[in-house]
Amino acid sequence: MADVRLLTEPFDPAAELSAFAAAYPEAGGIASFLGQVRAGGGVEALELRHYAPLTLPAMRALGVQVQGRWDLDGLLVIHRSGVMNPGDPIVLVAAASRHRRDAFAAADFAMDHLKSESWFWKREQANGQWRWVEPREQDFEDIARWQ
Amino acid sequence: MADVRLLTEPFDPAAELSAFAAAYPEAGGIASFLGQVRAGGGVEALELRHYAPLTLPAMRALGVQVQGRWDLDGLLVIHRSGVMNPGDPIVLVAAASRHRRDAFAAADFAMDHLKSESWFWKREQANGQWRWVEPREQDFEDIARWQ
Amino acid sequence: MATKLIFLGRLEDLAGRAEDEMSPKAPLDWKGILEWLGDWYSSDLVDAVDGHRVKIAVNGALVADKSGIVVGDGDEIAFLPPVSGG
Amino acid sequence: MATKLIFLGRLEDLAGRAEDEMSPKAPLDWKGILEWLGDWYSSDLVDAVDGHRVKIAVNGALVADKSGIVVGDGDEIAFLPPVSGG
Repeated sequence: MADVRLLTEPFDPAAELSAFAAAYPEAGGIASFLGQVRAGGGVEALELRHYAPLTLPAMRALGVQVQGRWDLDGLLVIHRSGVMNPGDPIVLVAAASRHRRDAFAAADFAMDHLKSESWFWKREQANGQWRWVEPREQDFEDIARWQ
Repeated sequence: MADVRLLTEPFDPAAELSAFAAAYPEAGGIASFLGQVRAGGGVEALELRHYAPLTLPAMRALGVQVQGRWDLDGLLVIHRSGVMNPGDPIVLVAAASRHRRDAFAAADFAMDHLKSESWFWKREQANGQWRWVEPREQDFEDIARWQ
Repeated sequence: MATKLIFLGRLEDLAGRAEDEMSPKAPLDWKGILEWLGDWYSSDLVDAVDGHRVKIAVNGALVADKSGIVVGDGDEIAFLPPVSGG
Repeated sequence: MATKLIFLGRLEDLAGRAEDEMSPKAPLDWKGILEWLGDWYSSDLVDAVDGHRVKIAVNGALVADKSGIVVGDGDEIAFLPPVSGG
């Protein structure tokens, strides 16, 4: 069963990963990806909005899809919503498996789908002004690799 | 500059990842892989031997190669030597980058090369008996993907 | 009871607010919704909402063909521009 | 000073030890090394060491062609079977 969470408050990725690794001692390997708000580039804050009736159910469906596609012992998906500052964690995905290739592919796939298909809208604050971020072409190319 | 370490004592992967993420706030993303001694399967302990004049220099050369191949802000490679128990961390690789694909590929590549080309010899203890582990065919297939 | 409207992402900027309510006398179809929006909001918002890039959810369920929806008292309609998550 | 021998991985089991020393009167070439090993160790070890899967390092440097090496006093020769790391 995947552990899928949508959080409106900060979380500690190291503590989450530590607990996840300890929960799957038979896994042998854990691949993970941590996305954090980039420092520099003039962005003062980042906000992710979600639409509650869609966002978490779709994240859970993604978790089921990933677990069906690869042979995993465990899957962790944590995504922030709300206002974040540079350096704050946004998203953490971790896949535990006996097989290194499965763990890497599952984490990679989950990230691509969270980036381009999840129900989040992002805006950035620079020079005190908030501006909505448009989808990136790269994200559509990333997800097309899996089809 | 890559942070490459060969350790003869246990390490805390969560603390290492936390420090690594904090060191690269401009990165945006960190892909990582943690290998730990598998629980179950009857293995009571695992030992990794190395040959000091070759092992760490080759790990450092791998770090240079990975940083030359992908656009990374930082690279962390920690590998244990010595006797370990089920659940103990063996290897931690983390790649920080502005680009998610680069971070994943760099961590994946580094793990494949650590597994099949690094100067480590592994033996396992089961039923009180130590037995050397032979190279796995899968590891050679994994590394061939990059050529 | 009214019908609740939710504007996500940059539609919030176009609408000037994240939520609104409408209380039509009778349930509205897609054409009626666009007309109601046209009375209260800019044509930029109406055009965006009517465009193929904006998806619609009614009562939390994504709609395959927005031209076929009807909303009335107690319903919630959400206007969902392209996502830009993570 | 002697020449130090290092047996890695399963060669340690074949040799019954991880390290040894030899003190030949004159520097030994590859053939001389194999002969010395044959005097003190099993033919299984000699065959393994001579096989193409076992690599050799002299004084910590990997050797491209082991048949060309010569070792003498103060040298260290390591016998490296296929790795099985991580």
